[in-house]
Amino acid sequence: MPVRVQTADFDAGHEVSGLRGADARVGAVATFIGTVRDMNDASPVSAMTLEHYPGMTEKALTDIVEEARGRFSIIEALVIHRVGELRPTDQIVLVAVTSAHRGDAFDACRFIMDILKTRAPVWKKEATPAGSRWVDARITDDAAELRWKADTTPGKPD
Amino acid sequence: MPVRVQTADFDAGHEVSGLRGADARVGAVATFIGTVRDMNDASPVSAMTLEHYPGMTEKALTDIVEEARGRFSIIEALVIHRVGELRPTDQIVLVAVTSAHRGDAFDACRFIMDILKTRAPVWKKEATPAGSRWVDARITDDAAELRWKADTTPGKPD
Amino acid sequence: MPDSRTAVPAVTTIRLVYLARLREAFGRSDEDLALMASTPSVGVVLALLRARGGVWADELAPGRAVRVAVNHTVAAPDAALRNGDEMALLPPVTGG
Amino acid sequence: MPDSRTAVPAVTTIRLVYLARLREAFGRSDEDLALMASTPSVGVVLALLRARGGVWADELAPGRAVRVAVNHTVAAPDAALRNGDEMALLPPVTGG
Repeated sequence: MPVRVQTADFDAGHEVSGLRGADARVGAVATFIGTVRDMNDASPVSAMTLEHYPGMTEKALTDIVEEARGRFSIIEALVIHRVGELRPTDQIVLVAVTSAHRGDAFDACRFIMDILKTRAPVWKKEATPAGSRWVDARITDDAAELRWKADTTPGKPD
Repeated sequence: MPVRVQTADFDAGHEVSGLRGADARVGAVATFIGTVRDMNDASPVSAMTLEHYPGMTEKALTDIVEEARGRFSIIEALVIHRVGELRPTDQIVLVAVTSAHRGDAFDACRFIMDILKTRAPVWKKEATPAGSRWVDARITDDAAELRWKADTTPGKPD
Repeated sequence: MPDSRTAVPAVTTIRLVYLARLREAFGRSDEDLALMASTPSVGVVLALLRARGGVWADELAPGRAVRVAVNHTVAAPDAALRNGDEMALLPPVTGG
Repeated sequence: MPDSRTAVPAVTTIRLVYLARLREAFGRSDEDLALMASTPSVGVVLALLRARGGVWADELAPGRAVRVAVNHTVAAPDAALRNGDEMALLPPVTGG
């Protein structure tokens, strides 16, 4: 399965090795790891809880990977998104893409991350000294999705 | 040292963990691995030899990393380039970048790879059924470098 | 057995799911809702929920950034609802 | 001891390094070159090498994609050369 939602941590090196396998068509592997920072919107963050919508998250991630396959020439792709309680420096998300050439690997990896940020039904609640708060959606995430929008049709906001 | 040229293989997961360290300012880690394909320009490739210009390679890679630091908001960057005899599926190059946000990590990782491809004094000689041949420089690599050229001044060709 | 020519009013039962901030605001994660409307849609349900007033009217006021998914797929207000559908209300997502 | 006013002709000795395809074409990886020119430059050395004819003239013909580095930094034809400099001839690179 190219998509996993889990509370457990992941070993990015191991996952990427598995994705490459012994496939000698692969010339490029682009990987992104998102990690928990100890600061957000000028507040210290001591921990965060990731809530998601089981079933829809897996479907949304699978759809995004399929859309990437349609747009870029890629060989394999993997997305792992963690949920539950996380602390600063913990890994949150892994996106890894293999392809023959680097342009497709970079583009597809970034595309998947950008679209995931605006479409995967996952929410972060941060613990700060002022109490816990739901993280606000970033304007920059919408702008990043828009960069790809010219020739795609993501779900419309209600 | 953010730059290494070596004949030995590397463990990408281990290198990336080391680059992240326990730095809770890091929110994004972008990684690229280049690997040997068993096919190039329509010929099967059974092995390749990477020759480089010792001293200049390290200097060129260090300069590229410094240039990336000047252009993007990054925390750490690492480049490992292998030389010597390699076979299909072997790892050739690793570029890893940490930053607070994903845009800088993706941009800097890709920038370093694109510029490395046109400036690092490294040459591939492939073993094919028709004998060994020096790989031709790709037009697409020059095009990729040009994308970044608007506000940089790479070395001019003679 | 009811004759199809003298049908009882159609009842469509859907499951509502509230996520993240909306789950906390509404004080529940899900509920079942029986709809009498002849052509039940996402927009009809949103109007029914707003009519509850208070936090429901506030959180679901037109212009608030709430997305709707029906059976795990993002849906527009005119999307029809069928018996057994799961309709979820999603605040702006912040994963990744 | 020579008087500076009656200086002997200046001799600049540089080290030439040939990489990859050029190393194979020229049949050597490096050589030392003594230059008598009063203002030795990258361009002067390229002209001297071309004057050797044969593969030297072919590989270094104007328009061939050969880059020059002096002391590990890419240099233009008008770059001056000093005693002890290392001047390398680089075919188009293909690493990464």
